Order: sequence, then C-alpha cells, then structure tokens
Amino acid sequence: MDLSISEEQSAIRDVISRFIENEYDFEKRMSIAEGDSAFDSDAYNFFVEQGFTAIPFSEEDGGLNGGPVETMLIMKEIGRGLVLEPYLENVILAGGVLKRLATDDQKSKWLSNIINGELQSTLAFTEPQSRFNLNDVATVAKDNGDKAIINGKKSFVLNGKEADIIIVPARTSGSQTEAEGISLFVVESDLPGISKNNYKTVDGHSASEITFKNVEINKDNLLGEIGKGYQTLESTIDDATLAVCAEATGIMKSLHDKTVEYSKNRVQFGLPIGGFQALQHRMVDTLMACEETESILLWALTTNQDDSSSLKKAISGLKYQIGIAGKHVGQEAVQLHGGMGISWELDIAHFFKRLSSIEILFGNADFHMKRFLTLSNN
Amino acid sequence: MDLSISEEQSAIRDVISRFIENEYDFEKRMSIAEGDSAFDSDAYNFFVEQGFTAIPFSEEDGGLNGGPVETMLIMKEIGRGLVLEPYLENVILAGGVLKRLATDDQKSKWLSNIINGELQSTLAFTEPQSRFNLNDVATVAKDNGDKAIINGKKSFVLNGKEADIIIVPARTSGSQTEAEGISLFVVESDLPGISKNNYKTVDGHSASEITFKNVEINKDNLLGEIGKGYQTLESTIDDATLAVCAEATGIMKSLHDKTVEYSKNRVQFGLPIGGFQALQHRMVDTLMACEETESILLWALTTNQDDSSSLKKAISGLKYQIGIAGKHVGQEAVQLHGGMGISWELDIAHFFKRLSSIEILFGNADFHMKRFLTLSNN
Amino acid sequence: MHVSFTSEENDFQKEVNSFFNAKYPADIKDKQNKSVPLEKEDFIRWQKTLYEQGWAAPNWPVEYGGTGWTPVQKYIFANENAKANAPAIVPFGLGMVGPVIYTYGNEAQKKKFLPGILASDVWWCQGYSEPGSGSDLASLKMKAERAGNEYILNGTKTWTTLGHMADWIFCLVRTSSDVARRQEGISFILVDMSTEGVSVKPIITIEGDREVNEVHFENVKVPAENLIGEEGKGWTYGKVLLQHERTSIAGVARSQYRLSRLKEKIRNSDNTQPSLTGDSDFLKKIGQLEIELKALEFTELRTLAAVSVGKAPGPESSLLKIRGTEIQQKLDELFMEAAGYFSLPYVPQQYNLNSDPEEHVGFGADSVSSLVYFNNRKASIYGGSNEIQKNIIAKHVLGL
Amino acid sequence: MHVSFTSEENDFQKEVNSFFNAKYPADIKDKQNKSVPLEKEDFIRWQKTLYEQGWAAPNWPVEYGGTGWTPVQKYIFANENAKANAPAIVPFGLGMVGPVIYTYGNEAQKKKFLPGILASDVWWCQGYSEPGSGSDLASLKMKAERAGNEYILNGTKTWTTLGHMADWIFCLVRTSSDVARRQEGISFILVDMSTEGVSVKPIITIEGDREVNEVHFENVKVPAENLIGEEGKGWTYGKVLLQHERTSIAGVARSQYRLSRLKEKIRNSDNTQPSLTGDSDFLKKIGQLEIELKALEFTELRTLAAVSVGKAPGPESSLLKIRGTEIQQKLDELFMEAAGYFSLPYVPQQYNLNSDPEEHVGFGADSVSSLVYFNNRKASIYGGSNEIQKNIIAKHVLGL
Repeated sequence: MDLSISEEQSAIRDVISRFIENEYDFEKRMSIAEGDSAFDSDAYNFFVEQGFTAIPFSEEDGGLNGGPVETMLIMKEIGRGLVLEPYLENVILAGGVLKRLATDDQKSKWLSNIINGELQSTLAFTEPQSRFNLNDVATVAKDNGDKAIINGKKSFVLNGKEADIIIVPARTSGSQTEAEGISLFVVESDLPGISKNNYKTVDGHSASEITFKNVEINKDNLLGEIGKGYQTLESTIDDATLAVCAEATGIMKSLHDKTVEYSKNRVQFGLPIGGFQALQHRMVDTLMACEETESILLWALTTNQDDSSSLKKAISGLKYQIGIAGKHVGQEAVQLHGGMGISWELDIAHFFKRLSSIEILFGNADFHMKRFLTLSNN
Repeated sequence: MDLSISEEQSAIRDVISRFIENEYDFEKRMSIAEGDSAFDSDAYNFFVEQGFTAIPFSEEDGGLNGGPVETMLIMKEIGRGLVLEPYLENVILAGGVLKRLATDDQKSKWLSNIINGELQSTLAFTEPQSRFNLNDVATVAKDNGDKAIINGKKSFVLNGKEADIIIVPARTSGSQTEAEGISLFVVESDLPGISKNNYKTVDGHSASEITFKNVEINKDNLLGEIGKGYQTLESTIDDATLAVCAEATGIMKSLHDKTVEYSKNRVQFGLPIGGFQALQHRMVDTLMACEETESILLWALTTNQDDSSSLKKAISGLKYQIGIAGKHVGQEAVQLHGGMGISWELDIAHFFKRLSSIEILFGNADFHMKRFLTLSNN
Repeated sequence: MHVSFTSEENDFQKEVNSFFNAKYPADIKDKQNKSVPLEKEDFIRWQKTLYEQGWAAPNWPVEYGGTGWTPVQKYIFANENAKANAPAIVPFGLGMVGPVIYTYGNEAQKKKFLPGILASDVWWCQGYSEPGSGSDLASLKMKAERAGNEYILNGTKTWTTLGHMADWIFCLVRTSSDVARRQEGISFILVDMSTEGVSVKPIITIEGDREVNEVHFENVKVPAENLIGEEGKGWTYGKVLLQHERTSIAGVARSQYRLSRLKEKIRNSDNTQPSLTGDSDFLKKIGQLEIELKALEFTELRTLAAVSVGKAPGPESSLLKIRGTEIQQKLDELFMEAAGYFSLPYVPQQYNLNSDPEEHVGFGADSVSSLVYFNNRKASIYGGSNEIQKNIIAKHVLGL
Repeated sequence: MHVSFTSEENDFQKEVNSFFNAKYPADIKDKQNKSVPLEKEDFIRWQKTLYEQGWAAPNWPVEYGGTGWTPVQKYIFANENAKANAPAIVPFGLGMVGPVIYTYGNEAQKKKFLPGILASDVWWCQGYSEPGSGSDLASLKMKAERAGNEYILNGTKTWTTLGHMADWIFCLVRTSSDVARRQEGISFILVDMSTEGVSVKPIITIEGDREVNEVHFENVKVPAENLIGEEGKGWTYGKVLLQHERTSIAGVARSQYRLSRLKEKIRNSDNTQPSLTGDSDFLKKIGQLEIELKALEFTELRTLAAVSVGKAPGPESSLLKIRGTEIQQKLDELFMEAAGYFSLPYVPQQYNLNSDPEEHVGFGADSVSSLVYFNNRKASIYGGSNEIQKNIIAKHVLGL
C-alpha cells in the first residue's frame, strides 16, 4: 500500500501550481472569463509546452504514458485556479476517444495535433432530450456511399466555438436509447450544414448548441467500428467524470480553506466569526466533507483500471459524493462569507458557480447513485 | 378560519392532563411497563369513566360524537404521559372498524362493551410477510356452511394478550396482495385453534404473535360485506395513524422541552450547556421540527374528512413528518442529555423508545412518502 | 377548528381575483411568466395600479391610506398576488420606511413623505448594513454630526438593494458614540439621494447583475427635520422594521406558486426535452418540499390566528424567516436540477421580450434557473442572516 | 499510488485467516452470529486464545508482549477479525491501561500488571467520568488524599462499562485542587476493586441491560505504589489514552462486515418475511452508507499511511471517531428499519442458544436490532462526545 505520489508526479503538480500562482491569478482569470475569447491561448500553450496535453497518451502515440493520478493532480490545480483553458475538452474528452479508437492515420491527423496544441477539439456528449443518458442519441448518421450524412442537434458542446473538430456520437442503427448502434464520427466544424449557437456558461467557460443539417463527412472519419461506439463513449466520459471530480475536490478545498481564513478575520459582535461555536462546528463539517471527498477520490484512483465494473462503481460513487458534498461545502462557504460570498468581485462566488456546474456535468448525484446501485447489484 | 379548540375540547384535554400529572407519573408508568400486566385496569377505567372510550362514536351508538380533534387532544396527552393503556387498540382500531361496519346487533354485542370498558379488543393489521402493506393478507377464511374457518398468522397484534375479541382481516378471495377479497371477522380469542405468543414491546407496550389453526367462527362474526373489508381497514388504520402521530407530537414536544430544560441546568466547562451556541442552534432546529410537526398535524385535522383522497394524503404527509422529525428530535434529545439520555432511570430514554416505535407503526417515512406521492399524482 | 373562509372572505377573494384578472398589466405578466426582468417603470406602473385601487398598503392604518383589511384578508390578497404571478411590492418604501414614518414620525414628516410612498412617486432604498457591519448591525459606524439645523453625514452603506434607482434613502447612523450600549446613539434619518456628497457605486452580485450598491456619504448635509423620532433611538425604530420584514419574508404563497409551476414543468415535459416524470428521486424531493411548505403554510396560519386575536408577531417570526428562505432556496435548487445542462448557459440576452425564441438555449426559463439559484443564496443572508435568527430564537423563545 | 498488499502482507493475511478458521471457538462464533450476548468467560477464553498465539496486543511494544506488526499488518488483522465476526478485544486492559502502564509506569508496575493484562487474567475497567463530569472531564472531583504510604480515595465514578465484572479499575483522581488549571492536580491511579470501600451499583441502560455502573469509593485505601508516573500529571497520561481510543473507535472493518450482512439480509429475504429487495429508497440508503464507509476506509488508510512513515495520529483521529460512530449508528438504524415491526418485540430470552427457534418472534436477530440501535446511541456520546471532537478539530486542525 502506498498512497503517496512519486517525485515525477509531484513535479507536475508543482509546475501547474506555480503557474497559477504567478501567471494566472484571480484577476487574470476573470479577465478571460469576462472577455470575448473562450480561453487564453498563452495559458493553453503553457500547458502544451509543459507536456500536460501529452500526459494520458501512450508513448507510441507521442504521449507521456501518464495515468489517472497525473490527470488528478493537474485537474485539482485547475480547480484551485479556476482555470478556463480547455484541457478537459481536448485531452480528456476528444483525446480520450481518439486514443481508444483512432487508427494510426487518424491519430497522426488529430491526436498528434491535440498533443502539440495545434488542434482544438471536443466531444459532443449530450443532446437536448438526453439529459445524462449517454445512450440517448437521436442524432442520425445516414450511410451514403463513401460519405455519411449527419442530422441532429448536440447540446452544451464544451469548447464548441473553438473546436476545429467535434467528435459526434450519431445513431447508425437501433432505437433512440439503445447503446448498440451508436457510432463516433470526427466532424470538422467548418463543414456546410453546421450551425453553432455559442455562449459563455455561468461559470465562465464556453459552450455551444450545435445543429447538424445534412452534414456530409467522409467515412474515414468514423472512429472504431460502426455502431460500436458506446463503450468508448462511456469510458471516456468516466475519465472526464473522474477529472472534473478532481477539479471539484480542489475547489472544495479552496472554498473550505478560504472560509476558515475569512472567519478568522471577519469580526462581528467583537469576535472573529470563527470564534462562534455554531460556525466552528459547521466548518468542521465542511472539513470532514472535504476529507471524505479526498478519500473517495483516492478510492477511484486506486481501483484496478482493468476491472471496469469496479471502476465505474467507484467513479459513480465519487461523482455522487461531489454532488452531495460539493453542494454542502459550496453553500456553506457562501453563507459564511455573508454578503461577500455573493459578490462578483470575490473568488468565492466563482468557485461556487464552477462547483455547481460540475455537480451537473456528466450526471448529477441522483443519476450516479442509480448507476452505483445498478453496479452494486451485479 | 379558526385554529383554536372549543371549551368542551379543552376540558377533555385538562381532564387527562390532570390525571397524568396526579395519578400517572413516570414512576407509576414504569411500574406498569415493568410489571406482568399489559396495562393498569384502574387507569383504563378512569378513561372509561371520563367517557374517553365513547368519544369517536355517534350518539346512537352510545358515543359522544367526537371527531379527530378530540382524539388528537387525548393522544397528545397520552404521548406526554407515555400512557400504556390500550386506548388506541380498543377505541381507534377495533372501535373504528366496528363503528363503520357493524350491524346494530354486532354493535350492541361488542361496540357497547368497548365503550363501557367491559370488553378488551384489537385489530390484527399485519402479518409476518406483509410489512406495511395492509392489502398483503395471507390469512385465509374458508367458507364452511354457517361457519368460516380461519388459518394464518398475525404479527404484532397490539393488546393481543388481553383482547377478548380480535378483528381479523382474512382473505376470502383474490390473490395475496389484492385489496379486493379481504374480509373482516370478529374472532373471540378463546376459541380452539388460537395460540398466542405474548410479549412486551421495547416501548413497554404489549403485543402478540397469533396463530390461527382451523379456527371455526360463526358467520355472524363477519363485519360488513364479504370480501369488501379493505376500505374500512385502510380508513381505520388512517385514523390510528393520525392518533399515533398526535401521540408522537406530544412526545416530541416533551423531549424538546425537557432537553432545553436540562441544558439550562447541566453545567460543563463552567457554563450550562445551553449556553454553547452549537447546542443552542441544534435546539432551535428541534424546536422548529416540533412546530412544523404541530402545523402538519393541524393540516391533517383541518382537512375535509369527506375528501378521502386529500385526507389520506395529509395523513401520509403527517406520518412522513413524524418519521423524519421524530427521529431527529428523539436522537437530539438523547445526544444532548449525554449519558443520562440512555439511562433507564430517566424518562428521556422511554420517550425516545416510544417515538422510535411510532416511527414504524402503520408504516415508516419511506412507505408514507410513496403513498403521498401516489396520491399527489392523482 | 377549521380553515375554511367565511362567505365575506370568499367574496373578498373573488373581488381580488377579478381585480388581478382585469388590472394586472398583460405586458408585465408576460415578462414575469417569461422570467424577463422588470424595469423600474414596470414596478411603478403596477404599484400605481394598486394605489389607484386603494390596495397599495395593506398593512398601513386606514388613516394613512391603508386598506383596513383583517389578517385573513391580507393573507387572501397575498395568495392571489402569488397565483397571478404578480411582482411583490418593492418593500423599501411601502413596507419599511412608511411604517416607521407613520409610527414614529411627526406630523410634518407624515405629510411630506407618506403620500409619495403610497403613490409610488418616490422610490426608497435602505441604508442599514455597512462594510464592517453585517450581522452585527449595531456596530455601524456611519456618522451624523449635528451642525446647526443640519446633520453632516460621513460613511458608507452597503448591500443597498436598488439603490441606483432610488430617490431617497433611510439610514441608521451614529449620532453619538459616547454610549453605554452600542445600540444607543443610533438615529434614523431620511436622505435625499440627490444631495451633494452622495454617490452610488454598483456591486455586481454573483449572477452578474447590478442589484445592490455601495452608497458613499461624504459631508452630506441633511436637514435636521429629516430625523425620525428622537435622536439616539433609531435602533428601536429599525428593529420593529426588521421584524416586520421577517414575517413577510416567508413567502408561502409565492413558493406555492413556484412549486405548482415546477410540478407542471415535470408533468408537461415532452420528448424534445429531458423528462423527469419517472424520476422517483426527483419526485420524492418535490414531495418532501410540498410537505415542508405545508408545514410553513400552517405555521403562518397559526401566526395569523394569533395576530387576529391581537397578539403581535414575536420572535416566532424568525422561524418563518428561516424556513421560508430555506424552502425558497430548495425550490431554486430543484428548478436548476430539473433544467440540468440547460441551467448552465449564461444567456441573459434571451430574457428579453424582443429576443428570438428560435435562438433560445434550453426550454422556457431553464437557463435563468441557475442565476436565480446563485442570486438567491442571499435569502439566508439578508434580513438578518438565518444564523442571527437562530440566536434570536435561542434567546427569546428557548430562554437560553 | 496503490492499495495492493505486498506478497509478505498477502501471506500474513492468509496466516491470520487460517488462525481464525482454526482457533476461533465455534460456540463463540455461533453466539456472535445469532446475536447471543457473550459472557465474561467467552471474552476471556477468546482473548486467551489470542494470547497463546502471541496476538493479544498488536499495539504493544514487542518487549512487553506486543506483536511488532506494521500498521498494515494491524489493519489486516482488524479486517480478518471483523470478517470472522469475532468479538473485539475488551479494551480497558489491553487497549487502555496497558499502554499507560508501559509508557508511564515504573518497572515494578510493569512487572506486576502487564503480564496479567496480556494474558487476560485480570479484568480492568475505567474510572474517568463522574456524575458531574461528562464531556468536561477535567472538572472531575474524586479525591485521593495522601496519608503516609497510601492514598485515601473518596468519590464516585460513573458510566463504568463492565465495572461489575472487573478486578481492577484505573482512575483519574484529584490529588490537588490548589492548581492554576483544572487539568493540573489530576493523578492516574490503579485500584483493586476488592478493596474495602469500593462498591459497584448497576446503571441500567436504555435497552434494559446492565452494561455500565456507578462505582463508589468511600475511604478506599490504595497503596501509593499504585500511582502511575508523577502525582498531578494524570491528565497527560489519560489524554494519550483517549486519543488512542478514538482511532480504534472508527470500526471500519466491523461496519463493513455489518454492511455485508445487511445486504445479504435484503438479498435473501424470501416470501415468509417482508422483502425490501425492490425498495429503492432503502437500497439508496445502503448505497449512501456504502460510499460513506468507503470514505472512512480510505481516510483510515491515509492515517495509516501517515502512521507508517512515523507520524503520530493527531487530532484527525477525531474525524475518524465522529464519522465512524455516525456510520455505526446509521447501520443500526438500517437494521432496525429492515426489521420493521419485528424490531419492536422485547424478547431478550430468545437470544439464548437454548431457546426454541420455533418460538422466536421475527427473523434472525430482527428483534435485537432495536436494542442495538437504542444502546448504541452511546457511540456518539462516549469516548469524548462527537461535539467535543468537533471542538477539538476546530481548535487543533482549523486553528479557530
């Protein structure tokens, strides 16, 4: 048993942590969030230069052979720094599908460029009607000789505005909610028939509603076998869920720490509010929530990656925990900060909003509890 | 709108409240609970003399025409006094079925004697496998000319040891969980084939497991129509649910008040523990739980008695509230009393045990939430 | 014991209902139903409609323009108001400073201020909190020094809701610091916002809107005649007002309306949007909330019954404030949860009657649900935080 | 980062497992599985079995008879113990007074007391709490006055678990009240329960059993050589012990065992008893508990990892105590809830191996579930109440 991280791993953490401290303070972050661009290219390039975009890929794919622990370390810091750059979208989501399914040709066309930062990409994992059900895919890809014609609508496509390519799950057979019959296509986003409705999200990120109207793509753009995309989709979303849970863990810790700190300085009734026992006990509760979340994150990270059913269960357990404990810690941080907690000028509000978004992203607490129970029964 | 009680109603409350204060203190109560008898006949007779056993019955049946408000007032005091006498069993349960279904002959044979205190009775509402589902009846009554032959087992028959008659729901047709096909029979408890396994319950009451082996009863003992007993069973159990909820409301109030009082006197770290803010806020929470329960009790009491769907819904809402808030108030009272809260010698432990039993009786919080939601959908 | 209305009360309900049907402006209703934020002009137009009906101030004494309604009538009115999805009265004038003026003000002040408040001609805001004084209001520092016939005001008020739209502000100020208890030496004074030295700085709140402000006072000269009641007694006047704020803060009728909308949303979801119809976890949360709201409703009715027989609302009103705001916040959560991903786009531009529904992201007011959730975290903070309410209950109800 | 064991650790696990299979007495196991309460004799027999194996005191230094196990080995042992449903060691001797004696006692004391503790020949109980001193332990009043070579003890200890079975008691007593801080002037002393003036009075607890006692001391003469360490330093010794108690109180392995039993009960219900197999609300509660327990397990592993590299368990152990006991109590609730009506009969007589199963009320240990639930409300009260633990965390971890 060894719960510590290696020197190499801690070096990764230090790099990003120092970067945030020196180059990505709250003011900088807010200027990006409030600006027109979806993210800051310099900041993203720094991630590329440091090799972060190469981490979860095999050496033969040009990657660094990193695992979930490395991703976790990066995502935690991304949480602490409220980082807006599309690491999740490019590396975990699009990269996650490509590393699993792409042929060598496809990898050199797309994955290499994700690793070297030249390509922006994303995975369109949800549709207006599907909520959190990955198998609910109404978007259709019709066979048309050496082309496929895509029709449908994808919702909440993160990094959709900037994405050069979009990985689109589309139905090639089966009924709307069948896992079987979902195929994954790489769609270049400048093709005719694609229209994007781009927006910023409440947490300063950016996303799009994307409509596909008779979009013709080459069949070469099919990833993996026809109709067999679901399992990859699910595994990739599981990776991404683990990643945003690590991000949330970082946010929760920040919120808790900042709240304790604030309570030591904010004086009311002649006493720092941290001197009031009712508030002390509540901050002990949020501390415990953070520690438990950290522990469950460890559970997911140390689960055998090849035991897919145990891994899914641990990830759903973790996402459930984030849903419940995240809400608890977030709401308490705001409440204990009083009016300051709901001021735009303070980071607390923005941590809270990001945390609230993550609670929904890839399925809320109820959704993952149901999945957890299904996996328990097996 | 008038949420006050009438003078007649407050007189009823005063009589029982004074009785408990003067004749039924905690020591007396515990001597009954720890003794061999199920209850104290003198105490029960007092209830009879004061006309309490006549309250919910019509004047033509020899009753006093009282309604749920009168029952509520009595049951609240029964809660505060932890009264063990079988008012619920005789008057609400057995009496409730009889007043609804019995013919004049049957009433004069049984109901009159319940009112005048000469007959002990009960309703056998659950079976080993049925949990809270009143329609799960495996006990069978077979037609045998002018007799019916009963076979089956009833669980947790309150007042079973003392009961001269037991009202037994038995299946005369249909499958095990059908509402249709349940008939209600009065079974004299000294008939051959009846065996009782009597016990005290954790809250000092008494109950029995009762097995019926080829028990022959007269068909005259059928109450109402054959196979049509379910609705009466459900309505009677609803009455009883409302009654024990009122009892629980009295208990919760007692627990909360006693805890606040205790916190003013118990000194730790040089301060009455009621001076510690964390505990103050928790006692505010239990106060609110008590007030809300009182409010929901009022909701159930003021719901139109003829609107059966609204009434069921309000009663399930109330029982849900008792399940949740009762557990909260009970556990907090014990916790804040520290070691004293789990001492047999103090009333707190016994209030807590009775409250915990009521949480289960006639269906726990989950059961009633489901019923509430079903009724909401209609 | 019964909760039915008398036939007079039933008639009154019909009258109020007809009024809403006839007079509640369709364009404002449309905005409300589509979650389009109201302009100041909308509020004023609606409040003037109520004023013309003589219903602007249900709580005021008849002599000052109140309705003379019984508590039950007020309850009925509040219910109908919520059912019509009409906006709540902006409270600073009619709900807050008005009662202080008619209770503690002199004749001249009543004459000068009450008509403008009643007719919604003058827009008020509240100057209580200061950067260092939140829950601990009595620690306020803003100074008012007497100089001849004037007071000179210096200091800062904060969290001043709608301060940027207001004509006047009522403030608690410190007129003396040489006092035994901090609650002494505080005075209640009315200030014309157009006076030199008053400046209003926006505070952007979590959801991105300007709703509250910091109001700075630099050598602001205020006529001494603007002081309400006695100098140094302002704390007493202000406290009464806070208690008043607390009962109205429960918002039972509004929450009932929102709950019914939520149920409707669940029932009516078609297959173009995610369906929660069969989601037992979500339905259970709705059920739980329905029961909590019933509890609040009957707790309010019990308070109402007490008030009807002449009892003043006491510290129990703190209970209504705590649970009322908790329930509002749970409703916010459920709306956001129901909206799922569609709660996350930040698209305030689509909450504009002129926007093209074809270009809307999400269904109905889905995307506004997160903004409401974020913004309304304030509900448990303002009007005396819920922690302060618990302190009040512990002290005054439990005697701890 | 990984949680797998080394091959040595895997071998050790097999060894422990074989030991339990071979040596854990079948009759005791039977009692445990049927929820039949164990007698003192059962505990002693089992603890002597462990003693003979050399495993009675995993935490003791090897020189006094400890095992020399690594933290991971201790963890493995605790897990196997729980999986076998073997009773926990009665902690007062081996877990509590033993460590104080070998840490702070003199050689003579070690020689005199440790062997008897190790071999479970001498049964100990704890004299900490007093009727007026519960959470506020330092307010204890029991006096020990020095008179020549003896101390004269007067006072009352309470909540003394299994005191009626014990041979010896270790007490915190006040040897001086002329002190600056109440924590000073407290001494740690060992008392033979057969000494004249010691009397034990039962306290019946909520579920109806005698588990705890009041122990009265009336002019009890104790040889001065029974004092541990320095006079007046007893608080320090006692505190170490409390922290020790806290880590072991988490009971992860035992809760895991119980959770698996609960799941089994749900899975195996046939139609002679109420089925909860399809009860989504109940299954959800189990799922939630499973996740909470995973969190506790990994929190314990993190502590273990810290201890493995030489860090002492700090105030974080308070966290384990709070959550550990909360989880135990939630399990209690779920067992009672699963039992439904059958949790309510008070039938202790059926928890006796000689009772006739035909006459049992309910299924398995259904009726004992309520007694466990009631009794175990103590878990959040004793060993330093959970409120006290929160105070400790607030002060020592959060720095408030």
